[in-house]
Amino acid sequence: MTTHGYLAREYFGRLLEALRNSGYRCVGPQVLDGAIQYRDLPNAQALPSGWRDSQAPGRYRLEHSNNPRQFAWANGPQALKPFLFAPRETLWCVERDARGALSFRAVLPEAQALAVIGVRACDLAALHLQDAHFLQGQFQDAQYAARRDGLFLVAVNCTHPAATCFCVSTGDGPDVPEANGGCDLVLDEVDDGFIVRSASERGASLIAQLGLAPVTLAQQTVVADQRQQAREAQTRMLPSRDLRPLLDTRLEHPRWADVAARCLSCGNCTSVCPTCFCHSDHESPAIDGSDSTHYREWDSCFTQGHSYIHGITLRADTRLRYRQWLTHKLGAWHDQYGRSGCVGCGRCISWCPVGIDITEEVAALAADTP
Amino acid sequence: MSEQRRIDIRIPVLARVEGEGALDLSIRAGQIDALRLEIYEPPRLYEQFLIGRHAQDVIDMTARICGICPVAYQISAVQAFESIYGTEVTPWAEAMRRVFYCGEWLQSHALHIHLLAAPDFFGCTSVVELAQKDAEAVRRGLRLQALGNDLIALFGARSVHPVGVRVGGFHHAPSLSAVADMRARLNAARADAEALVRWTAKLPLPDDEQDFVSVAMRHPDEYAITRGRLVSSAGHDLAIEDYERHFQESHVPHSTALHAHLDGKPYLVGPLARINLNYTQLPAALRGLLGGLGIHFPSRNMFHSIVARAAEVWLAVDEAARLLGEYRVPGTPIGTPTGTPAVASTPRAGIGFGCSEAPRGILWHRYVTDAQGNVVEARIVPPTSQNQARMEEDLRISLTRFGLDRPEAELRLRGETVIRNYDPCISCATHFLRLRVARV
Amino acid sequence: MEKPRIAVHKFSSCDGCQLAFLDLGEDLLTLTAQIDIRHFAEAGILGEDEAVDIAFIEGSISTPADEERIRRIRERSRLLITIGACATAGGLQALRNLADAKAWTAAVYASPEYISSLDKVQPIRALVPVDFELWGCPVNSRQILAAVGSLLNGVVPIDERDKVCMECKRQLAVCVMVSEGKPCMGPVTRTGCGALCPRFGRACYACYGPAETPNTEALGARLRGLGLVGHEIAQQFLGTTNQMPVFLDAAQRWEKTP
Amino acid sequence: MNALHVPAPHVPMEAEIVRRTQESPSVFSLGLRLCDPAQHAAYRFEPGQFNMLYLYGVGEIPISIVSDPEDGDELGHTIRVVGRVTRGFAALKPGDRIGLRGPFGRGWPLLETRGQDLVLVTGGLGCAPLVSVINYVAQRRGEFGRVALLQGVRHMDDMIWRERYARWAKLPDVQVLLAADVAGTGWSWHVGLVTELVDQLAFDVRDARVMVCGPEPMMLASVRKLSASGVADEHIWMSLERNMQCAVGHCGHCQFGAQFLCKDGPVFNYPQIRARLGVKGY
Ligand SMILES: Cc1cc2nc3c(=O)[nH]c(=O)nc-3n(C[C@H](O)[C@H](O)[C@H](O)COP(=O)(O)OP(=O)(O)OC[C@H]3O[C@@H](n4cnc5c(N)ncnc54)[C@H](O)[C@@H]3O)c2cc1C
Ligand code: SF4
Ligand code: SF4
Ligand code: SF4
Repeated sequence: MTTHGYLAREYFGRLLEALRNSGYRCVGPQVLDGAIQYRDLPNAQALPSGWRDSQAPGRYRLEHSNNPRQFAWANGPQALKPFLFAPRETLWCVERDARGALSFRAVLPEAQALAVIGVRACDLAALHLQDAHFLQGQFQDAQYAARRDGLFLVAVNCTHPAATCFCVSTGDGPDVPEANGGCDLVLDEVDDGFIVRSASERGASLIAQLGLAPVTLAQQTVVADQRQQAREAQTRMLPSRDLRPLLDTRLEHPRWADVAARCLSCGNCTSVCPTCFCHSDHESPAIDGSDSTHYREWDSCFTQGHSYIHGITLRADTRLRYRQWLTHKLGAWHDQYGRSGCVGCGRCISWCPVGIDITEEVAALAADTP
Repeated sequence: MSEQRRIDIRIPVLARVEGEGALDLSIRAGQIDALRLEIYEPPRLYEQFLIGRHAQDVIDMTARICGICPVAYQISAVQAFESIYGTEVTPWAEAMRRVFYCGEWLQSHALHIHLLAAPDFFGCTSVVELAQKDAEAVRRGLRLQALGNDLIALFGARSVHPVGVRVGGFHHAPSLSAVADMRARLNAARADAEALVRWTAKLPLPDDEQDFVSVAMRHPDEYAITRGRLVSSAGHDLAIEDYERHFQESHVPHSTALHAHLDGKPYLVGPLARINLNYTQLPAALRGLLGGLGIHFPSRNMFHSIVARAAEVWLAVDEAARLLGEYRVPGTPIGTPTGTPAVASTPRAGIGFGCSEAPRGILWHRYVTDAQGNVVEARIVPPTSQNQARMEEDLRISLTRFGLDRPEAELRLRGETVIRNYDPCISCATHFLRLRVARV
Repeated sequence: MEKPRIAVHKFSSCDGCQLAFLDLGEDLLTLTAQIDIRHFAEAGILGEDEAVDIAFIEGSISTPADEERIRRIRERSRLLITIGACATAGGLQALRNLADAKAWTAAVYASPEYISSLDKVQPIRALVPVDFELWGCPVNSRQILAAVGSLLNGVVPIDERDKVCMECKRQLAVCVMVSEGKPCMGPVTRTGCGALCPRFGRACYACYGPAETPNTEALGARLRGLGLVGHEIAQQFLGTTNQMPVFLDAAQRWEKTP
Repeated sequence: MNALHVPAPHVPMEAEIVRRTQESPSVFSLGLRLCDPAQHAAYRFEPGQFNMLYLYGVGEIPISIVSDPEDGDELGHTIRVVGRVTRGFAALKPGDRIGLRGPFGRGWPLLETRGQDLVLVTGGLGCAPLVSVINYVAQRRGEFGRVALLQGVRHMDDMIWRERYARWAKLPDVQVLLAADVAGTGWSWHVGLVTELVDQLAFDVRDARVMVCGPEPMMLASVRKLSASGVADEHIWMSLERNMQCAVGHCGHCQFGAQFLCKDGPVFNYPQIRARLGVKGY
């Protein structure tokens, strides 16, 4: 069975076709409303050919060139999270009869085989963290599980990290690990096509349908070089993978107040973060009193409601909210899931409307003792 | 009844009208001795606080003058700014504004017919009662109203104070799939629209012919909604810029709204005036439908307003379906960022006018801007203040004809029915008190 | 169970919030089966002085007669709920509070003695106790149904006070401030609308009023970075809820900044 | 611990209110029975665990189970009216139906503490989660050593279950000590803080096992006092309260440092939470 080969760019459609023939709905990156977004992919032409992203704290812009590459960008505001952990979804419904008896009914998303094209290494790392959270504890999240089951992942190694990326320092990118990547196919893009490698059995059987050409030595060199360049291109970093010891001694650091003065407490960072999982439950009763829908939606540790308990808000001000976020993300995650909750994608930096930079905040906290 | 009967009728809160108004009527010796349509909605002085604001603020703020016809305010306002800035919108945007506006006609007319006017003709006080007598008609009305709301939301994200309009076009172009869904609903609604026209034609409407001057916009290519010249049944044919030369507003003491006159006389704006003046531009199918029902326009029966409104519902459904028939998303080949469906413009100093046919009649705006394009002076003339003098005139005539010796309750109801027939929007009416600074 | 008696009252406003009831479509008929409407002038039901369980108030107070009427309504209502920016914050028309209202009125009317108008446009809360406030300009049918749904189930409605940004992201809208540099008010504005403006590619203009913990200083600084001058930033805060102290203060601060 | 099966982790089961008791003007108890008899029979819990109780059309809230785990008749919950949902529950009557998910969380260490002296310290309605322990111990008096019940309230009028305390005080080797910050006539107990009661204990606390429940400042003060009296940190357990939406460890609201209250708690061994306890904002 072929597990490795070259797919010329003009044949990329074959991959989509093979996936569709295997029953997958294909989703891939496209340019929409000024950003790279994952939507249903009608054909390979819809991929963001020639598009680059320029990212900086609080800033994201797309630029176009004649470069034929379709994956020469880093990332957009979201990747996998909304496909698995939906921003808003019904969990159960309850009907009430005339006598007041209640009957509860679980509501599950329709299970469907979804293939996502163009997933990044950081997205995969984040997916593993969300898996650990939603699937591997005492309780499985039924909604997440239903969507996760059919997922087919086509990863593409990053060649052009954004200025906000720091996955090298978190150990999550810019390319998918050779072993245990947690996806089905891994692509390296070269000027005229892709080097395709299968990373799972499903991937291998799919590859067999593509009629791949052998990979040349020259191509291998190009791939190795561009991987190396992508690593070296990153300028941001976190000082260490496990920041627990540092953060534990910084709980009263003045920097928290400093960042709170700049922070809007708007929740953009947690919403775009591929690992953040907080959500809240709500109820929507039908007006005739016959039934009610219980749903959940993304919440954030930056909202007042997040820490509200009858009459007290434990984290009433932004200083405490930002500290909760950072000490959880970079600290408590280690205890909860055996690693940091940050995969270095840099989204919270770019999509923060006021450009607060997690790496800069950590550096400032690390710089001196309180 | 004796000639000496003295009746004082006060209807302190007019029900089923938008806004807060009252009617005062006193009859002495068989004659109306005082009749005052009072508008006591407090003034909101919009024209004053628009000063210093930029175009988008004006578009968003003037919408808040009226929750029922915000689209009209936005379109009249945006046109005025586009004329100042010299912005030529694309044919796409021009057509889509017409569709957007059709949504408002649909919504406002359906609301007025079913919730406000029709209960009168069934002896009901409210739509809730009417629903018990003719549930299907009410459901049909609510469906059409909802369709109108959704059509507005397609271009404006919501139906009350929509957020889609900007100088140069729209902020957002609806997706092909959203338009396809809407088109299907519009086509399906044709049956409702036709049934509605038939239903209004059969209502037991009073037969009350009067002499009045109609004023509306007219456009050579279409039944005028968003653009055209001002014409009247008295022979006027004016550019909108010339409005102020012929139309005057005056302040009457019993009302916080202003009364408008055309060359010193009351006049009518709104659906009946429009259909009277532009009947020949209605689609042949609609004319056939109306003719077959024995209703002929131009009509002097003020109560044919409700039929005119239903006919415009039909027209709005038809026009929106037609214009969305060839819909495309402007300037978005696959793989490019969604372009803003608007042309660029540069704010500058100038004076600009905007006028469009709000559901209740012509809504006229004038703005003067400074070099940054911000407002230095604003004037807005809404339809209801234009109809107010006509309403008082109509009340005098029709109540006298109705018989001033009738029992008070009947007079009261007839008076309210006459007022409601105009679909007065009192919220609109009062927000335009012109600031006349006395200079010493 | 006895149907709750409901009244909808209007003060100075555009009528747009009442439309949240009248625009319910078929739900309007369902709703009228669950409640007993005692006063709703626009819907043709008149009973201004009836005692009710819930009074919904639209509009702001700007005349002595209004003031007297709202007090009467309060006395006859078990719960009083304001709907929309006018009733909860004074509305756009409260911008006149920033000008010399007396001079304006005198200048407007040939016979000012006919006009009785208070010096200031005030939200309902300034005059009588309010049990719950629904924000928005206008409030939408979803909010009304959610509030009525809670009340019918015997509990107070939920106060939605998160920022528009939260909903913007749930709707997967692309941030217009980050991707296009548009001056968005979402980070200080209360959710409830469904993040309509960013979904339509434009900046939020704060029509739902201030959210919890709004950092007007940080947002103002950001708007400045996007090229707005102090006066323009001030205007951003002077929208439909201009009288809310956090916005008013911010406007006054930024007005003084060049 | 935590080997207990949770019959309905995600979707509530229908439960009927079989008993309603008004304990004080703002506190009431509900006895619940699952409507499906098989579900009811299979339901098992440990003292200290909680249920998510669902009020139709309104929402869910976490409420401790206060009845005895062996009581097959009904599941007891004592609720203080503080806000939206609790007020809604207060209006319900026997025969009304609600939803119930649970039981969730880790309860009190009743197996580990068997045979030991117990000091149970409660404050305010914080007593609810510990009442199940008191009931449990009272039913199995022989299985534990000496027992001290320390309960503090802000005002003497907040003291509910006075007759229960009186009843418990009559059990062999059980010492009941009550305190009110503010008291008037008719109060024969201590006036002051509940922590001050530690000095009145009839036995040496050094080897006792301590369970504390109540407002966090009160718990912190009690723990400090008991530590100072020689109780090992490992011998102290306490029940915390945080916002809770899902109860299955997913929604993120109940996190306390690295702990999820709903699955790692709400009862914690003191060393587990020592680092963050009392730090504002956690
Ligand atoms: C493990 C655990 C056990 C509990 N046991 C009991 C008990 O036995 N008896 C008792 O009276 N109370 C108990 N509580 C507290 C009880 O859950 C709250 O008093 C209740 O949630 C308040 O809801 P409310 O709607 O009346 O209050 P509001 O102040 O109106 O709260 C609004 C909303 O906040 C949310 N919320 C979520 N978690 C909490 C929380 N922990 N506290 C407050 N609000 C919350 C809810 O969605 C609630 O509807 C317990 C809490 C926890 C975490
Ligand atoms: S914390 Fe920021 S950089 Fe890290 S994974 Fe989340 S969004 Fe990406
Ligand atoms: S567009 Fe506005 S509302 Fe949306 S995330 Fe950006 S700042 Fe917030
Ligand atoms: S202005 Fe803001 S709050 Fe109002 S509709 Fe737009 S996004 Fe929503």
